[in-house]
Amino acid sequence: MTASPRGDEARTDLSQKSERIVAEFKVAHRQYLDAAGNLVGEPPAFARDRDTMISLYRAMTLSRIFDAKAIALQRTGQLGTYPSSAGQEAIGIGYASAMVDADVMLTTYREQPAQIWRGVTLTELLQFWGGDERGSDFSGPRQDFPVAVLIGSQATHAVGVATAFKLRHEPRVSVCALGDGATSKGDFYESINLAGVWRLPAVFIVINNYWAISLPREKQTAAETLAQKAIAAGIPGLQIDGNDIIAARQASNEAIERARSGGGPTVIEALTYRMGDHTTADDASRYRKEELVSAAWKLDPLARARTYLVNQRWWTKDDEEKLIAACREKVDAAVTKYLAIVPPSPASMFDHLFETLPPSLEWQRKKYLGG
Amino acid sequence: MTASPRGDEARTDLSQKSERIVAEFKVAHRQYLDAAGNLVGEPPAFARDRDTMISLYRAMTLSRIFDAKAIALQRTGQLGTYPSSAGQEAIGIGYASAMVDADVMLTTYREQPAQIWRGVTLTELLQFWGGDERGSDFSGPRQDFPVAVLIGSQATHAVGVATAFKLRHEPRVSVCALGDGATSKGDFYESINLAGVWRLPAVFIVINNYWAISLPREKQTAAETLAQKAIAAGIPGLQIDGNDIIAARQASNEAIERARSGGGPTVIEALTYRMGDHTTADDASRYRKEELVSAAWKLDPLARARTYLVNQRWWTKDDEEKLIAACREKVDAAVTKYLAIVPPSPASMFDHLFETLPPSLEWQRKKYLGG
Amino acid sequence: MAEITMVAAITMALARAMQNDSRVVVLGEDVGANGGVFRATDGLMARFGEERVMDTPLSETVLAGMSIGLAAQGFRPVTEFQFMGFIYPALDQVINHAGRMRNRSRGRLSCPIVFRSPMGAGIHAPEHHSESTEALFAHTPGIRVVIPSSPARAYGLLLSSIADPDPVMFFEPTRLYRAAKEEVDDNGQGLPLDVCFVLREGTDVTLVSWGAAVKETLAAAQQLANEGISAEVIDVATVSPIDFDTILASVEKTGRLVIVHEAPRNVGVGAEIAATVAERGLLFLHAPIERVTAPDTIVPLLRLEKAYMPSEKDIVEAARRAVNFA
Amino acid sequence: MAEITMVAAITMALARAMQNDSRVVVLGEDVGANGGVFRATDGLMARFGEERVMDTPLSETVLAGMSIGLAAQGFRPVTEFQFMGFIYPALDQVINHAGRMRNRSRGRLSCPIVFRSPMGAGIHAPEHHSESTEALFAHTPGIRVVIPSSPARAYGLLLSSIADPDPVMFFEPTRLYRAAKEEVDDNGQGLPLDVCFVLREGTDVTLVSWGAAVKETLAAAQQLANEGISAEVIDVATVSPIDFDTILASVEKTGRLVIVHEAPRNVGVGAEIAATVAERGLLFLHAPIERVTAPDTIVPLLRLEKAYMPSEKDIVEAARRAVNFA
Ligand SMILES: Cc1ncc(C[n+]2csc(CCOP(=O)(O)OP(=O)(O)O)c2C)c(N)n1
Ligand SMILES: Cc1ncc(C[n+]2csc(CCOP(=O)(O)OP(=O)(O)O)c2C)c(N)n1
Ligand SMILES: [Mg+2]
Ligand SMILES: [Mg+2]
Repeated sequence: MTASPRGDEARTDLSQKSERIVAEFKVAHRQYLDAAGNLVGEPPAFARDRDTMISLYRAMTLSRIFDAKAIALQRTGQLGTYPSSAGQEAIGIGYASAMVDADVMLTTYREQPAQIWRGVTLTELLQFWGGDERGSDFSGPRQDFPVAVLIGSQATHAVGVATAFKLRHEPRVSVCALGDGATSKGDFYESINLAGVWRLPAVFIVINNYWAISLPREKQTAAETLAQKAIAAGIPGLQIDGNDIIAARQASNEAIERARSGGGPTVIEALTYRMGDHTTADDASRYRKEELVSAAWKLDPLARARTYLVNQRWWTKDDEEKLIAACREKVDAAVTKYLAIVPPSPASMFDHLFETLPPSLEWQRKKYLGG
Repeated sequence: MTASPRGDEARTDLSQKSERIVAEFKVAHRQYLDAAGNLVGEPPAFARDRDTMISLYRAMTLSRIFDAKAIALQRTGQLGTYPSSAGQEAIGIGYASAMVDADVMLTTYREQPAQIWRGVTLTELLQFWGGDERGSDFSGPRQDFPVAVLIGSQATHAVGVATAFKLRHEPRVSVCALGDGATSKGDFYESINLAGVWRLPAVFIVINNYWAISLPREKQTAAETLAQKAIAAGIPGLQIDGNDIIAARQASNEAIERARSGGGPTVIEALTYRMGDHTTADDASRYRKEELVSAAWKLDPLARARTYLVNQRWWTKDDEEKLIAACREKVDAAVTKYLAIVPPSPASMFDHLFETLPPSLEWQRKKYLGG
Repeated sequence: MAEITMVAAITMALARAMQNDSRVVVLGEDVGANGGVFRATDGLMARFGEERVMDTPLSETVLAGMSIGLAAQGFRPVTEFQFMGFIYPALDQVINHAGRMRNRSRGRLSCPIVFRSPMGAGIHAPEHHSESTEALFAHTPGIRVVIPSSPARAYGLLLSSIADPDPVMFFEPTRLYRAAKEEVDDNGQGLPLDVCFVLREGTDVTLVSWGAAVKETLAAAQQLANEGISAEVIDVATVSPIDFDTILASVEKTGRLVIVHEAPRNVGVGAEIAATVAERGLLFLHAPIERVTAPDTIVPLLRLEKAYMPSEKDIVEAARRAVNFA
Repeated sequence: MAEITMVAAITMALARAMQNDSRVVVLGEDVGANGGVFRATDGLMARFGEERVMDTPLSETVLAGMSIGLAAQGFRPVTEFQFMGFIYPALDQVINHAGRMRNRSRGRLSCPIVFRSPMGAGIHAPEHHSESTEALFAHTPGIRVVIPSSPARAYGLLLSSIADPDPVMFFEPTRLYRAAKEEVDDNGQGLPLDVCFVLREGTDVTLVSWGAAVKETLAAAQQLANEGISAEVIDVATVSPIDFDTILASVEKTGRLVIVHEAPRNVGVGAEIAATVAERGLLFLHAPIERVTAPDTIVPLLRLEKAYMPSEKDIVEAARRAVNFA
C-alpha cells in the first residue's frame, strides 16, 4: 500500500444554495530560528536573555553527550535496549523548560532531554534503561509519570491528571509528549477529544521525528499536518519547527499558559528528525537511505542554537570546549555511580505489587523465594 | 463537567514572519429539502424522478411502521431489547439506496431502514431482535455484516473490507454507518485514518441523532461539526441534513461513487434526531425534555418527503392510505412468521464455533448436551 | 432499616463513600442524569454535583486511562463500564498500566481505582451484554477481582474496594441486581477483601461459587439437604487473589469439591481452584473435583441463554456424583 | 536441507503459504522493508510486493479489525503484533469479533486469520516486551492458541494455522527465535493442530509444557534421566483447545504430573490442565500435581527476568518431589 494524496474531489460547487460552509480552519507553522541559526521575525523576550538561552543550550548539549554514552554502554553490554534522542533535544528542552515543577509530565521513552531538564538524574536514566525499576522512582518532580513504552497510552493518563487539576481548581498543567506514530492510535484521539470537550489543562506535544520505527510519516496518515488532528477534537493545533529551541519553548509556553489560565488544551506538532536508529535493537539502514540522515543533520537543533548564541556574541569556542568537558565529566560520574548500583533482589518483585501483599501472594512469595 | 467552547485564543498574530499558514479546511453543509418539504437550490436528477422518489418514500414508511410494531412486540414480551430507528429513516434509506448489491454494508443496531432496503426480511429482523442468531444469516447481500452492537467496532471491519476490494481491484465500496457517540471511539478514528492513508473505497456515515443514550452531542466532543473529524485523517468530510432524503441519497451517492472510482474515503455527518428512547430498556424522560422531541418532530424526514411528493403531485391521500395498509399487512405477515419459528436447539451453540469442532469440544458437547 | 436490592445497595455504598471521602469520584458513560443503565448511580449527580459524577464521552480506552491519571493524582475514581462486554478496549490500560503503576514506579504512584461493571447472562439483553470474563482479570497481576452475590456483600465489598489502595475490578451480576432484597445497614462498614464467605456450613461436599451462580448453588445445597446430603457453600467473593485457605479447610472436612461458575470452563477461575486443591489438598479428596460451568461456546442470544448458564440441577447432579463416588 | 533457526522457519512458512495461496497476505507494523523487528517477515515484501505485505500505521485496534474485514472477504490475513504486550488494544476485536463472527453469522462469515506475535521474557528487552498471557486467549471461545517450541514445529504449526478456517493466535517465544537450529524441510506440510507432541517418552513422571519453557523442561528431563528418573515430556503446542487425551494417557502411565509454564500461575493454562486431570484422571495420580510457573507478579525489567522465569532446577525439584511423594 502506498500513501495517497488527499481527495480534493470532495469540494463541491458552492454557487448552489444547497451547500453552505459551516466551519473553517487554518493550521499555522511557527519558526523563529531558521536552519542556519538566523532569526525569522521577532522572537519572544526570553530569546533576548543570555542566561536563559545558554541554560537551554547547556541542557541540550548534556542530553546529546549523555545519549552517545548510553548507546556506547548498550553496545558493550552494560545497558539494555536504548532509544536515542539525538536530534530531538530542542523540542524536549523546549517544552520541559516551559513547565513549572508543579506541572506533570508524561512522556515516551525518547524524552531523556525533557527528563534531564525536569531533574531526573543521569544515573536514574541509566538505571531505568539498565533494566531496574528503581530508575523510575526518580528525583524529577515526584508526580511526573514513568516513561510510557506503550505508544500513545500516556495521553489517556494525561487527561486524567488534567481532570484532577481542573477538579481541584489548581493552576497546573499536564504535558504529554508523544510521537508521530502515536497520533495514529485511538488513545491519542480519545484523549484529545476528551481534553477538548472538558476544556482540560493539557498540552499534547507531538514529536514528529518523521519515523515510527520503519514507517515514514506520510504512511502514517494522509493528514497534511499532524497539528490538524486537533481539529477533530475542536481544539487549537499548531505546527512548529521542533529543531528551533526558541519556537519549541515559546509555543509550549503559550499553550501551557493558556491551559493554566483555563483556556483549554492544545496540540503542538514539532517537526524534527530521528537521527539515530529507532533503538539500539534497530538497524535503520534496512529502511532508510543515509542521505536522508545527512540532510537532516543540516537542521540539527544544537548547531542552530549554538550559531544563534555565537551570533549574539554570548558564546565562544572556549565556552563550548568547557561545556563539553563538563558534560563528559558529569556523564562519566553518572556511569560510575550506575555501575556500582547493587542489583535489585528477587524479593522486590513482590514488594510493590500491592500496598499490602494479600495472603495467597504471601504464600507465593515464600514458595518462590524460600523462607 | 460541562461542554466547552473552542479555545480561539490559539490564533496568533499572523503579521509576524515567524508564523505562516500551512493548511486550510472548510466544512460544508448540504440540504435540498428544507423542514417544510420545499426545495433548496437545484436538486440532483433522481429527485425529479417520480418512481425513484416514491420507492424511497415507501421504504421509509415501511421502516417506520415496522419499528412501531417491533416496540409493541417488545412491550408484550415477544421480542428482546429493541432500538427504535424512528426519525432516522431518511439517512438510512439514503445511503442504502446509493449502494449496489456488490457493495458491503456494516452498520450499528439502529439501521433497520438500511437493512430493509438491502433485502433483510422483516422476519429476519424480528428473529435477530428476538434473540436468535439465525436472524443474522439473512437474505440481504450475503457479504453484508451482521449488526455491530459494540460501538464503532465495525468501522475497523469496514476498512478491512475496503482493503480487500482495493487489493482485488474490484469497483466495490464498503459503507459503514455509525453514531455520533461512535465518533468518540478510537476505533472510528483509527479506521478513517487508515482509510485515508491507503485511499480506500470506504464511506463512513455518521448518523448524528444528537444522543448517545443520555449524552447529548455537545458533551461528546468540542468539535463544531462531526464532519470535521475527517480532517484528522486527511479525507473529505461533509455535513448534511440527514432528515432530507434527497441530500442523504445524493451525498451518499457522490461519496460512494468517488470511492468506487478510486477517489478514496469520505466521512458524511448526517444530522438527524433520535425520536424514541435509546432502546426499549431506556427511559429518555430521565435525561431529556419532551419539548426537544416535539421540536424534532417538526423535522420529521417522512413528513418532509411526503410533502415533496404531494407538492410534485405524485402522491395523494389515497396513495398514502393504501401504502400504510400495505405496510401494516407486510409487517403483520412477518410477525406471524416470526412467532412460528421453532426456537434454536442448545446443540446449535456448538455448531458454528469452529468450522470443525475440535476433539476437546466434542467432549464438551457430549457432556453438556448428553448423548 | 429497609430491605433493598443489590443495585440499591451499590448505590448506597457509592453515596456513602462519596459522602465520607471527597477523593471519591464517579465516572462513566451515562452515570449522570441517567443514573447508569441499571440505575446504580441513580441520584448521585443530583447529590454530589457534576464535578464528582462525570458523564464521559463514548471512549472506554480513555475512560480507563483517565482513571489512572486521576488516581495517580490522589483521587479515588469509581469508574463504570456499561457492560463487561464493553470493557475490552480498556484492557490495555487495566493490564498494562493500572495493575503495574505501583510496581513500575516502586510505589511512587498508585492506582486506587474501582472499575465497576455489570456482568453475566440472564437478563434477555442483546449480544455482548452477558459476559463472564473475570478469568482474564484474575490472571492479571497487580489487580483484585471482586464479585458480590448479595445486597449486603455488594455494599460491604464495594466500600472496601473503594477504600483499597490498589485497583479493583468490581463485577456486578445483573441477574442479581433486583433478584432479592435484604436488609442492609448503611453503616459505612466494609467487608473484608481477599477472603471467601462461607454461606452455609456442611460436611459432605463443598460447593464453591461466586456471583450469580451463588443463587443456584444455594438452591442446590437446599435440594441436597432435602436428600440428606450436607453441602457447605462458599462464596469466593474476591476471585483474585483467592483465599485458598478457606477452600482447602472445607475440602479437608468434606473430601469433595464442586466448583460452580457461569464463565466458560476452559481456563476459568474454577480451573485455578481445582488446580490448587489438586496441588495442596490432593489427599483430602475422596472424589474427583467437579466443575459446573458454562461450555466453551459464545454466550448465546436470549433464546438459549438459559441452556447456557449452569443450573441448580447441574449442580445437584455434580454434588451427587461426588458424594456417591466409590 | 540446511539447519535453520525458529525465526527463519517462520519466515519460510510465511513465504511458502504466500506462494501456495494467493489469499494469504501479511500485515502489521514494520513487517515490510524492515522485515519485522525480529526479521520474521524478512524479504517477503521484496518477494511478494507491497500489496501482499502491508506496513500498517501504528494502530493495533484497526490492525485486528481490518484483518477481520479482510478475512470476511476471503483473504487469509497473517497479522503481526509487534510484541504480545501490544496486543491488548486489539483484544476487543479478537474476543468480541474474530472469535464470534462465524457463530454470530451462523457460518455466513468467518475469520481465517492468524494473529502472530512474539511472546515471553529472556531477551533483555524493555517493559511490555516479555509477556506470556496466552491464558487470556485460551479462555476465549472460538479461537485457537498455538505456541511452537522448535523450528520444525514452528514451520508446521504455522502452515496449519494459516490453512485453518478459523482464527488462530500464534505466539512465538522470542527466547527461542535464535536459540537453536534444526533441519526443516520446506515441503509445505503442516503439523496437526489440536494435538500435543510427545517429545520424550518416559514412565515415572509427566512433564507438560509449551513455548520457551519446553527448553528448560527437556533439559530437566535429561537431568532427571541422569538421576535415574524417567520423565515423559509433552509439548502442548495447541494451548487451546487442549488435547487432554494425550496428557491423561501419559499421567495414567506415570501417575505424576508436573506442569511448566512461563506465564503467571494464577488462572494460567496450567491450571486448566491440572483441573482437568483432577477431574478426569484423579485416580491416576500418585502424587499432588505440581505447577512450575512464574509468580503472580509483574514481569520484571531485565535485571530480574531470570529470577522470574521457571528454571531447569525448579522443574527438576518439582519432578523429584512428585516422584518421591510417599
Ligand atoms: C501500542 C504499541 N504498539 C507498538 C509498539 C512498538 N513500537 C515501539 S516504538 C514504535 C514506533 C513509535 O513511533 P513514534 O510514535 O513516532 O515515536 P518515536 O519512536 O519516533 O519516538 C513502535 C511501533 C509499542 N511500543 N506500543
Ligand atoms: C464499546 C461500547 N461501549 C458502550 C456501549 C453501550 N452503548 C450502547 S449504545 C450507546 C450509545 C451509542 O450512541 P451513538 O453512537 O450516537 O448511536 P445511537 O445509539 O445514537 O444510534 C452506548 C454507550 C456499547 N454498545 N459499545
Ligand atoms: Mg516518530
Ligand atoms: Mg447517537
